[in-house]
Amino acid sequence: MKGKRVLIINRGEIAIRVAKALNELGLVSVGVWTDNETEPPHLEYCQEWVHLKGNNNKETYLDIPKIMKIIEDYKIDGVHPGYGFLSENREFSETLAKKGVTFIGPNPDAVYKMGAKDISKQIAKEAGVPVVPGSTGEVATIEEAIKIGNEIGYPVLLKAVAGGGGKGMRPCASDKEVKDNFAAVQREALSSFGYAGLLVEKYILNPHHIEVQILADKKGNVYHVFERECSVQRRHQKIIEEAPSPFIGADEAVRKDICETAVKCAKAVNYDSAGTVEFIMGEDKKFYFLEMNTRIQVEHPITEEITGVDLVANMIKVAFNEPLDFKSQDDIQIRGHAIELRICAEDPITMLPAPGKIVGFETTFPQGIRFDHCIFPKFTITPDFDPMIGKLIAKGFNREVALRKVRNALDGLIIDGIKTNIPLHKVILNEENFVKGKYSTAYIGTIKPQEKVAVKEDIEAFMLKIAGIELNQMGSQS
Amino acid sequence: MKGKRVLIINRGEIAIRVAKALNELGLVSVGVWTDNETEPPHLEYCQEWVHLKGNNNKETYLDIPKIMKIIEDYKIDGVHPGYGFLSENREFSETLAKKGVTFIGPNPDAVYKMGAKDISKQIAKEAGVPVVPGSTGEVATIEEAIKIGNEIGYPVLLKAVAGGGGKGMRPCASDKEVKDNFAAVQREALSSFGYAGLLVEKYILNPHHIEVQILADKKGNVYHVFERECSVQRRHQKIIEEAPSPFIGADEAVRKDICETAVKCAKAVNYDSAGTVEFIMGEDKKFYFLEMNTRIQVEHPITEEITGVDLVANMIKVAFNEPLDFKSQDDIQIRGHAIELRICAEDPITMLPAPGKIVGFETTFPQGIRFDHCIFPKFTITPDFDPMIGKLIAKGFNREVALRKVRNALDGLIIDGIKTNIPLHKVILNEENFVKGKYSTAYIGTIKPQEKVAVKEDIEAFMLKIAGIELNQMGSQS
Amino acid sequence: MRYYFMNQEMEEFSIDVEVGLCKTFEFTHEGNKKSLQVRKLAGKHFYSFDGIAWKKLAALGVNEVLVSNSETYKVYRGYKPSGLNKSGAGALITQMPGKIVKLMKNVGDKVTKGETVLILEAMKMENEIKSGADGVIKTINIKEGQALEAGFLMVEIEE
Amino acid sequence: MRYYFMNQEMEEFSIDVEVGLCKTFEFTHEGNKKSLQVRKLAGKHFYSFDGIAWKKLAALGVNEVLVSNSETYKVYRGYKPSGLNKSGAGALITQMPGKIVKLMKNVGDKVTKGETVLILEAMKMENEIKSGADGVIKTINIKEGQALEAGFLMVEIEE
Repeated sequence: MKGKRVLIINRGEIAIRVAKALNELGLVSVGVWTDNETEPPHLEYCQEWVHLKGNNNKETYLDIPKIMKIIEDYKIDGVHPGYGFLSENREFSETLAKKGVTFIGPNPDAVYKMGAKDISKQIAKEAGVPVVPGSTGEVATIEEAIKIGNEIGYPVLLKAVAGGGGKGMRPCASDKEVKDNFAAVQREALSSFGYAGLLVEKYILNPHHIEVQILADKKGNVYHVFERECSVQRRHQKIIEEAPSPFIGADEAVRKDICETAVKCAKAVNYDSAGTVEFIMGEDKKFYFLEMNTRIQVEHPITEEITGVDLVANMIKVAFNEPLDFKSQDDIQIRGHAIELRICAEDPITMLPAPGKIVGFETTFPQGIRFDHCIFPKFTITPDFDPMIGKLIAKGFNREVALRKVRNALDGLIIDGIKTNIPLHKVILNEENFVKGKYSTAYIGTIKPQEKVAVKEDIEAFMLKIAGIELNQMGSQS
Repeated sequence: MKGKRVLIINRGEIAIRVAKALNELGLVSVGVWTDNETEPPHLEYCQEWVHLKGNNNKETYLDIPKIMKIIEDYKIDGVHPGYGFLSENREFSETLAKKGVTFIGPNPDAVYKMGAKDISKQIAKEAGVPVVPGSTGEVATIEEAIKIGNEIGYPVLLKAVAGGGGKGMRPCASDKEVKDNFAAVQREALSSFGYAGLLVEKYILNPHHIEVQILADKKGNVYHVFERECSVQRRHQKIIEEAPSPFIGADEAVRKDICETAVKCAKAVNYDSAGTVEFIMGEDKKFYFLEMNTRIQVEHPITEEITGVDLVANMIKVAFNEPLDFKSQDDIQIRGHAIELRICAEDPITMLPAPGKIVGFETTFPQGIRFDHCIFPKFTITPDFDPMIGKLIAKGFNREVALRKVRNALDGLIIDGIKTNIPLHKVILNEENFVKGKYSTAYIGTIKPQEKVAVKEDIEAFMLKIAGIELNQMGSQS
Repeated sequence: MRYYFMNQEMEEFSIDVEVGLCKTFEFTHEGNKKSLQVRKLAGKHFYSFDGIAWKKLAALGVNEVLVSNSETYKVYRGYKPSGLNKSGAGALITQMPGKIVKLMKNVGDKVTKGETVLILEAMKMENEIKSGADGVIKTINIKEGQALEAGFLMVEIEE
Repeated sequence: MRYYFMNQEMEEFSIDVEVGLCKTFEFTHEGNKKSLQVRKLAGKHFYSFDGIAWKKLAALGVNEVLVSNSETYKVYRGYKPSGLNKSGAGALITQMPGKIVKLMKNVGDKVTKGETVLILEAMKMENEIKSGADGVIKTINIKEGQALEAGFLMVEIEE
């Protein structure tokens, strides 16, 4: 494996995470930059830099022929897709396979079967895994979606077949809402994933979003690396994740059941990489298969923190037929508790994206903090990409310690010049229900922590900004 | 405990580590700076800064009346001494006790009993713990030392009663060597610890230095947090530490025995804080009590990494009568492996201190690295203090992974302008015996990795330094 | 030196600052005075209001837009920009750069408060831009597919 | 611009550098040419010899003493300092700042190679400074208790 040249077709913090693992394993990390990214921070960790010409994602991170050309020109042996973009694109993984280039991810068949939500649901059903009622295949027309809505009963969720990460998905409570939203979700699906196909499924109220990390090799060994609780969401996108799940808590029977069910799902598609099986869990702790993400996930660090398993390094190793770090399921144990906050360039009250230019960045963290990010002073967050700019991760001996650490870390995180959701996180981390670990995906909608974000800052805050500007005027020798 | 004002009577990386824990726990961290430290990096993490006037350690970090004055003036509730300086000074902890100021460390009686090596040995013996043969009390004269040398047989070790950290200790193989070294060790003892008293003990050949971390509260609960292997030493000072010990390896019976013996030692002095019981272990895995360090140790991070226990935060909590994070010995388990490299301002071949001014500092680390340090560009390392400027710590799922990570981290650590032992660490990390985990305290002396350090750099290295200087000439806008 | 801060609603206030020796800052705001010290340590800046308690300060790279939780402020150092008027609930202004996906209304159309006027795509999300008041569309300065910077007046509604 | 490097043994070599547009550096050393590119990214500098593979470069704050593993070099930018002579094994020079604890010899004393001439305390360690050659003490420029900078000629021994 050593010396293999691996192209990272991604950007931001995940490109940094992947490059770190490649470098550490003795491979050559090759990063790309596009015309939209004049100072891409992810190249800091890439050993080689290649220009991926183009102005938008379709011309760059989603352009398979252009990427194949780079692979040929730069003698690339393998590709890591990160998350989003081409990470779950069957065509891409098949094209690579044909050229004999290693795709750092599962086999194309697993990408295909799990990537398309209609097929994945069918496979889960056949493997004896409970699924949420809904369309078994793709829904082509508004009429068909309305028909299914009436069959399974409203509310239903309209969602992109190719999607994930909360994009291209909307809940609809009536025939009218399906009609109003269908085209918009199709458009979002097309612009985000390059494919407009949609699914319809039952929208379960107040559920927990709990997912299980899978790590499998090419010899048929499939392991789980325990679960993550991802129920703090806004716009169906996760903003806070925890591992282990406070909802499952000390109920080891449920933990064993959901983790083993996830392994069953992965085995059903001969899964052979890192992946995540997502479930919806009701208040009765019954869970239903939602989908399998056949890629490394944004929130993978909390699993790494509580188990000590380096998911990204192991994902790369198995892709090149190297053995995993462990030999049995029992080698993997949970120790401690981890919490991740997604730091996004967005308004903390409206929770809408707020691109801009970072003018100041400082951190003062306690011990036990991991900050996976791509922030630096003068970094410009453009509207072209996801507003997530960093992940603040705390590991503690238990949940109380992890909470204490992440609160203190948040107080020491200064990002100046743009709006961020840091003030929202501060409210949530001190909110009674969250502190107790009692929350479902309805949390943001019902508790409304955003309403407790202070709008106006103390006049002292403005004085500090003035001092910062004056210092900058004095020059670097000050 | 919240809101208590704690003075940190220390500097460098340990002052940073302590301040981080205080801040996280909601206490007020008060740091000091002396006339010798114009830009002390440890203040970055201190909430309040106090001037401790004076030019040398006797006038500052060792000056009890001056420190007591600050405690009064700044309404200090507690003191954290770090390691070295007044961390194991009975007079200091008793003075604080009299004034009702919390000493973040053990009770004065335990400091006294374990701090003086002659008494500690006697206590260990009485508790049924095997000890290395030697003088039972302080040795006042050269004649007395020679007499004991002949009784227990050469080689013997001359060492400071008040010492630790390898300072004030020398092996002697004959009457003549005792005679030649006695005065010098006394001088070193006096200048480093403020007390010239010496001990004589049997010098065991090729031993392992293995120590056990203790964490105890004020209610009589004493726990061990497993062992550390500290056998890679030069001049009787540790430079690489590992946890768990590769020498004990999978021999759980020995691990249990040494850890429980350490608890026995701690209980014998009613220990009530974080501390370390040091043992010498022979090739037969028999171990002898060496001493107990009644303070937080330089190498505490590797224990934190493999157990998830925040030693510094827990040490502070118990000092203020708060409960520990765990309730039973079984709550503490080893997960993974950690390695620490001490980064010192010293010549990598002669291993002698090399103070100077840092002119460039950059890091490119893989995931899983913790760098506890006080380095910044333009930082001047003065001859007044210990040459250790940082601790590079890697955590991995197993020893192989930790080694891989720390090697890669070392490649990404640039410290320019001074000599450091980084090139020596690079040799050791790739040396066959070390890679296999087969080494004793004789390692540096017999394997001599320092002889494999390349003296001359490639001419390209000089070109890079020129480019660095030219960039600096171009100014900050470049 | 006088600093002017102006938020999105064009509300404005000012703070005076005098920079003294050794990085001492004297502020005056609405007649109240406050002083601040700054020190550089280990390559970073720290500030203190009392000379004892210190906190890290971000040296700001530019003096364009500063943000306070959910409000964005433009900062003007030493001058007050002219031609900035208050704009009310009837002015639909881009809060971030984006692209017009769909325009639902024409000039002269009646709108009610909360009614969607257009859809703006920004950062891969479709955002419904709603009228802030009951009224009639007075001017439309955009067309579908158009890319816009932040602060662009897209639609004016007459209340 | 010519750079001179000089190590502790006063061995010297030089490298010529020409700085071009866009941070391109052209080096000449003993007739061999090599070029280097530098780019700034995310606030850090990176260098490349081929324009494809890039590594982080520390921008150096001063141009005093540079170090290459176990050798210390003084750097002179654009000029060659005069009056620097080679010194041999008989010159005991401080390698680091320190204080004289004990002086064992007087002028005229015979010393053998490896014999301790004085004890120097630096960074809390006592270091025995030994003669690098057989010979006779020619000059002593220090006394006990004296504090010294690095590079100070303490004792000269005539071989």
